[in-house]
Amino acid sequence: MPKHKRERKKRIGQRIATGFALLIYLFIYAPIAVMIVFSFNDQETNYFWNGFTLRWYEKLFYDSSIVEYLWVSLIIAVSATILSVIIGTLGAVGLVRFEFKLKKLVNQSLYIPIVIPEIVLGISLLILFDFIKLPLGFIAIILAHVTFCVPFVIIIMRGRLAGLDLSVEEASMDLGANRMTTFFRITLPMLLPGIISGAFMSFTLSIDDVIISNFVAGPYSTTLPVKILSLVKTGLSPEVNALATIMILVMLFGILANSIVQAVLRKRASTVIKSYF
Amino acid sequence: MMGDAIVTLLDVDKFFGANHVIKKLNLTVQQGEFLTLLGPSGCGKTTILRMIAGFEDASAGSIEVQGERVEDKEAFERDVNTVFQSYALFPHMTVFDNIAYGLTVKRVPKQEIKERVKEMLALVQLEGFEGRRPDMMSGGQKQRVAIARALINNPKVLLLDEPLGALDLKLRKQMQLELKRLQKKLNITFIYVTHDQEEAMTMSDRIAVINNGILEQIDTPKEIYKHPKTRFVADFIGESNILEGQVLDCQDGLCRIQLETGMVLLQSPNRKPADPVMICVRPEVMKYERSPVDGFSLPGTIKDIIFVGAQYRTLIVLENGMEIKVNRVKPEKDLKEGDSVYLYWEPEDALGIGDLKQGGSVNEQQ
Amino acid sequence: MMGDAIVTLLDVDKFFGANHVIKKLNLTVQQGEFLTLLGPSGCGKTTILRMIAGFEDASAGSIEVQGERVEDKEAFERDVNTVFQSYALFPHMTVFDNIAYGLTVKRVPKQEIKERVKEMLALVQLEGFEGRRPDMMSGGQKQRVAIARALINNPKVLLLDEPLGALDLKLRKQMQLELKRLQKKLNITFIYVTHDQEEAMTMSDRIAVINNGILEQIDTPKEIYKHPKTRFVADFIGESNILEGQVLDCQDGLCRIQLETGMVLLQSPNRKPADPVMICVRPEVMKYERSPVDGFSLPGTIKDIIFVGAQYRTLIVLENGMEIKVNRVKPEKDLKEGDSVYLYWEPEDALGIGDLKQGGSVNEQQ
Amino acid sequence: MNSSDTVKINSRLTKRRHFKRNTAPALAMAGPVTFWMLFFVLLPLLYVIFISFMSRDLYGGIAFEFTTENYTNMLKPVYLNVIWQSIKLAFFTTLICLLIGYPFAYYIARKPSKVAAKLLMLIMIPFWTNSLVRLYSLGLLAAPKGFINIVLQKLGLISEPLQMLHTNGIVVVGLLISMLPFAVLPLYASIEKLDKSYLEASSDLGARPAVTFWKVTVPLTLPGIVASIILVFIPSLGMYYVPETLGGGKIMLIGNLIRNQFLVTRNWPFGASLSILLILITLFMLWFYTRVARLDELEVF
Amino acid sequence: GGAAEEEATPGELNVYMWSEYMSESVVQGFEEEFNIKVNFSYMNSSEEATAKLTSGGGDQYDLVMPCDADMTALINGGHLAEMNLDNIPNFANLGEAYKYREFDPENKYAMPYLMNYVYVIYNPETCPIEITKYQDLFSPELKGQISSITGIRNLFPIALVALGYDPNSSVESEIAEAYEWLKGYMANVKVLSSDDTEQAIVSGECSVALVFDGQAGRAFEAVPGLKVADLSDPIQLGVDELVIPANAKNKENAELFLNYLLDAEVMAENLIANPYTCPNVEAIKLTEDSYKLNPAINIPQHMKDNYFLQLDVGEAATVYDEYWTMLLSEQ
Ligand SMILES: Nc1ncnc2c1ncn2[C@@H]1O[C@H](COP(=O)(O)OP(=O)(O)OP(=O)(O)O)[C@@H](O)[C@H]1O
Ligand SMILES: Nc1ncnc2c1ncn2[C@@H]1O[C@H](COP(=O)(O)OP(=O)(O)OP(=O)(O)O)[C@@H](O)[C@H]1O
Ligand SMILES: [Mg+2]
Ligand SMILES: [Mg+2]
Repeated sequence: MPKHKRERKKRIGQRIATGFALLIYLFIYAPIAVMIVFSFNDQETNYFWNGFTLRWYEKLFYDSSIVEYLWVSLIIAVSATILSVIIGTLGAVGLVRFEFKLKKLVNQSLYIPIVIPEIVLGISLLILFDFIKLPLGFIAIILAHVTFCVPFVIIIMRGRLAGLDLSVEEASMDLGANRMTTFFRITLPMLLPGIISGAFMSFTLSIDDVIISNFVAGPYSTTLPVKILSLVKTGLSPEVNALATIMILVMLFGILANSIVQAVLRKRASTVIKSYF
Repeated sequence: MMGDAIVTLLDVDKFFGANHVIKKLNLTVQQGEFLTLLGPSGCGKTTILRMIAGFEDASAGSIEVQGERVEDKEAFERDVNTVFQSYALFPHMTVFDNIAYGLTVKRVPKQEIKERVKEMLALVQLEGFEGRRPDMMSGGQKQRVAIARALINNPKVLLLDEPLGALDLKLRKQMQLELKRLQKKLNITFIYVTHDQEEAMTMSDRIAVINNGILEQIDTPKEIYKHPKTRFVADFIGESNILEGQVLDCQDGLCRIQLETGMVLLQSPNRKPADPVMICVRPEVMKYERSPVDGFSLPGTIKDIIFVGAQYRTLIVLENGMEIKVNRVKPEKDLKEGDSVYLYWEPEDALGIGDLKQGGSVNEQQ
Repeated sequence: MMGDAIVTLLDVDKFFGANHVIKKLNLTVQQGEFLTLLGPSGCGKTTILRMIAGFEDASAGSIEVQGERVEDKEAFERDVNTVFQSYALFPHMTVFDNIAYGLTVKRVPKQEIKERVKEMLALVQLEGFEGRRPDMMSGGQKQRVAIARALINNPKVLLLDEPLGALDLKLRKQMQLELKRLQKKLNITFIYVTHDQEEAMTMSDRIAVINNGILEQIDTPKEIYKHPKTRFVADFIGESNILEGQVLDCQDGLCRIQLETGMVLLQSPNRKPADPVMICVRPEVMKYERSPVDGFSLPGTIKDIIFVGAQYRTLIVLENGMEIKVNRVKPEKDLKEGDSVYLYWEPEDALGIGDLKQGGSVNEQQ
Repeated sequence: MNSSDTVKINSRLTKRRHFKRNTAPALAMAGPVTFWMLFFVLLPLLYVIFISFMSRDLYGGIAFEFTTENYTNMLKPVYLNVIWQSIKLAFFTTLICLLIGYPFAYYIARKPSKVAAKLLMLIMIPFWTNSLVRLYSLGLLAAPKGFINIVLQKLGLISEPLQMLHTNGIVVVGLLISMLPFAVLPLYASIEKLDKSYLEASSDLGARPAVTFWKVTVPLTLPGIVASIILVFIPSLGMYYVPETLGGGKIMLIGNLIRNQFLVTRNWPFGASLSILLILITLFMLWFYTRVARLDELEVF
Repeated sequence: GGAAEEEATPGELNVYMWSEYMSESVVQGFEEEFNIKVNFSYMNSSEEATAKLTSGGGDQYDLVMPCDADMTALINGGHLAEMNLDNIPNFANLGEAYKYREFDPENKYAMPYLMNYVYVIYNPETCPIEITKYQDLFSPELKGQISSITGIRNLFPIALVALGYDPNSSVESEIAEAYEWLKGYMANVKVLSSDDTEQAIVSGECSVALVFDGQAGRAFEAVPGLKVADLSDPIQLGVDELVIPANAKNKENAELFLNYLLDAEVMAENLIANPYTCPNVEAIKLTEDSYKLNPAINIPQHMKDNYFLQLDVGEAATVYDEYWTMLLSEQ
């Protein structure tokens, strides 16, 4: 029992905050829990709980193309995220820092991919790719995803950049670091929380996209969400849940592996790196 | 010791919006010189340093560093380093990384960096702080990191904006000595901002006194102190009692001056009778007795005697209400508040403001 | 003038991680008192202020403000205001809004706020800056806004962390007077951090000297200066020459002390023969002659004479290589570097470190 | 070499340096995004604008005859109503996302950076499955024979299943869990940089936490708030699938209206013009928002 | 070309269609028999597939599966390749009603694959009335009891039929009447949904549902007591067509595949995994009882015969759209 009023108040405040956060997580995770539970449902279509089965996983296990869809989705999402974060981060800094003729136009055009319905963006990108003879498929999907991820990254980044004290950039250049070095060693670390947010956002948008992917996809570039949505149309089968569950597990596994690798690397490195994972 | 001009400001003006902050500034700094900028808060010292460093563009005029216009080179291409008034330490780096930064970007070998950072840490007395982040340090510690970070690069020109302001007296004195030693040893040109007048006096080759964006005087410390050109300089540098009067007559460099409260003497080059004159008498050379002395003396009353550490300050009020400060190492034991005294000084101790210094050399003023 | 204890620190410890920053600190500040914390950079002054303000929790011990434990009240509930070392001005507000903030949140009528902010702006000499944002101001200007922002609330306790550090000498003196005037007029308790010893000496009722988280001495400025309890205090406060020796004999409060380089005299309460003793002689009372004087004198050689503004500092090297500082208003005209001199002092001018002051009162040390 | 040559070389040198100093970095940083926006957004947009002035041919192709009919057409009360409904829903969504997202982002941002990154990832992970599957699962959860009802019935709290599915309540929850990251991520990025010393100063000056929040925290994190409003409001304008799947589907928003034009009615010109309208509404709102809220200086736009 | 040649360079066939809509064994059989690799991409909706074809995204594929309602637009827009019926002798296996249809009189473009009816199912235990015609759905007793499919081109024809008009009418006054009818219908509808319409009747939330037969099939499996309403009004039939995009690279392979699919035995096998209504009459003859007696497919013959198709309504589409928008935005 804490002794003092302020401390007690603080504790109570913290409990409320933690409780609130837990509630939010509960809200977000409840559907996921249901999704996972129903992936074991013994029913052709998910209506209610009808008993436990593993047959949906068995079915997917024998379907070799699942691995392919997963790979395609992940590679696309990761590439689109990396590209968007690079273009977006550079762009956000550039748009805040420099004055140039097209700046206003670019600034306003950022909102277009966010506001325009996916259908319209999908169709117009398809027409563009057709026009420039870019073969549909992998590359096209990545380009399309980058197109709608970049604005999100930039808007998040600008929220981060605004009012951020970047006088340390001057200090860096003063110490002989050129702009590039300054950007990588000073600006970037200070923007890191924005970059992380932007990356999460891009990855999420990309991994969840169906409509635009569908328009610019080619024969060998079916992503998992496209496959899932196509399945949904012929019945809400637990197989869909199983697929989505596998998808999330694979990604969780990836994160876990990544953090283990990083932990090992960090142990080896002598200097302390501010790591976010 | 000193060579050619290494920093030149020519007719520099600076506006922030409608705010005219620097006004037609001309300034030449010699290779290897230690130049101090002195002036009231907000007079433009930081702005001048920032323009020299190339972070701020002059609104008019030109600035050259090492013979090249600052606009033509990027900050990182020049051999100029800065100790920022607000430190501007990299918040995400440790003390070690902060100090090593300049060397790291120059790709100095790791081992050498380690050694030089160690040296620097010893210099600023922060051994053992290598692994700290700036937000875990005290104000003075941060300031020392900022100094070390700039100093480690052995730049040609070092700009220091109140680099010792957050340090205690003792440490400050030590750092002054170290800075001066390094400056001489490595022949670095220092452009230094400080509010500590003793610091300015002891360390500088020359002092530039700035007031409201205008260069009032630039000269050696002694000359600035002994021969202030303007009332502002006399008043701003050191403590002073400034008396206004008119010349009665002059003979052999000794003038009789009529003040409101009496006649006084001043050693000065000839002045025309009836000329207005301002006399500056430093508190440490002002004298007083219980009874009028030969020559001249101004009657006054002791208002207060304050202990200020190394000395006692006596405030004496003249008949016209003006307050005169007198500093003494020990208080006159038999004097107390309310006593009447007579003020006087040795004529050669009083300064006539604006008097040309003897054998004066040319300086940069317009 | 002073009343009851308003701030009490009892056996306070503070750790930052494994870092023991404040060590068993006991301190009582009286209502209406002007207490200055003095100590080297990083000794824990800011930490003490932050604990009193309630921003940092003590690791052990208790802190009471106005009779209530700081842990029991939120910062906003207490009548304590702070001038932060790093200013912490609200970057999104104008100078006016920054200064008015405390009154605004107390819902003081608009008109009154306007008037009081105007008064404050005049006090800190920033009239006309109402509409500026902090990032458009110089360091000293920001500092003044920080002062005004805290002062306008007329708090019971005001914590000031190097509040005048970025101001020039002249302005600093004016602000010192103003602060002191307000403190007396409004009977505010000031807990003040400064590195300017003259400031500490002239303004404080008492000075607490902190070293490395430990309270070394707390006393009036004069006592601290004249009767330092520890070598650290003697060395840290003012300039000093500290000589170590052994008592030969004492008679009527006059001791003969054997140093490495000779015998000297010290006025001191009786000490036992052969006791080790440290003598502190301030540079301004150290004397020297070309030939040995009566009583005692230490032979030395002039190493350097430096002009430091109001005075000349002469460095004299003793036979054992120790450097002695002597300050003079004017240099002895006929002395120059390399000359041999004999050092001496009036026995009553030398301080025996750790001597109990005459009629000493009880103080808070453990 | 004569002096005019030197001058020429000098000026060329100056120009090159000037290029190096300003143009090169600007090009390197803003170049890619400028190219991307011009090529992948504005170029296709030109096409959309172009067809918005064409008309539908008999079988749903594009007849290349200029007309402004598409724009006059959307002034019909039906369509204005759809637009109004969409704005209302987007506004509502933004409001709840912000109200819930801000304290949540604040909570995360005050954690040490490593923990914060993990907490952030925890919100994102659910979004790495298909959003539609998630919505259906939410539906299953809230269904009359769903988990919640069964538990409540087993506990004896209710006798009849609660009607949760196809109500506004579940739509709100659906919207919230679909859009929350869009609110939280920019807020986090902005709150993270909030310097604690300003909060201390405010508290020191006698401001209660609520006052500190409104007068210091909110203004200083305004860029993040603005970004999150943009990122929630704008996509919400076109978002129809949450109310459609959870709310019973009897809804027409600008998102499914445009979708219908492109896919069902195959009236691409009209769909294009509606898309242009959507863009114009967005730009107008942003303009209005910046002017009224005086956010011009924020560098967010 | 001979078989040897084919062995040397295995062919390829890119199909863009629904997922889980074609038996894997059938595909494998084709791949083995012709040494052609069939590569599937999956679509999300017929409309999107159509939009993709019309925007030039069809070159990638050799076979695409839009539905019959979109055929007119695709054919008139020139987005489809003509097929050579000579290469598809199994064409003969199709029921006469599904050949040479209005939108494709020479049957050059579209080959029907599987079909779906739209009809009403109900839960006899909870449904308060007997439903024999669309007008019955108007009954106030059904308030909030109907789960319905959605979409302009699904609901308007039903309304028009209910009113006795041509389901593909382009007369504005008739459409307006249909709109009024639908308004009344909507008052009883609780859930409008295109993908999981049957969910509400299975969960017991609704007692009546207007569904596709595929959805009905799933519902029957979960709740065996559900019944198909015996409607006297014509019911809607939708057909999933297989078409070859105009610039398809492997047109021959596509035709080969179409012919293979139309083989009665192959299709009969396919129907085991995909028990949907099928236009291949020869195949149906070969099917087992599990298919023939499937309650979702085995509906009264008079209903099966009394069907109507969605046809392109030309310029009236925009009229429909406006009324539809009005209908939904008023809810
Ligand atoms: N960004 C700015 N916009 C407008 N005015 C500014 C800006 N920066 C500085 N100023 C003004 O310019 C003047 C000079 O500022 P500067 O920082 O050079 O002063 P300083 O001499 O360094 O003062 P200090 O000793 O207080 O640091 C000040 O009056 C200040 O208010
Ligand atoms: N957050 C922190 N974590 C760890 N150590 C800290 C932290 N803050 C301060 N310290 C350490 O505590 C000691 C006291 O710091 P404090 O800021 O109180 O010093 P100070 O007396 O105010 O010094 P200065 O005169 O330089 O401002 C310093 O050695 C500092 O490095
Ligand atoms: Mg400054
Ligand atoms: Mg401090």
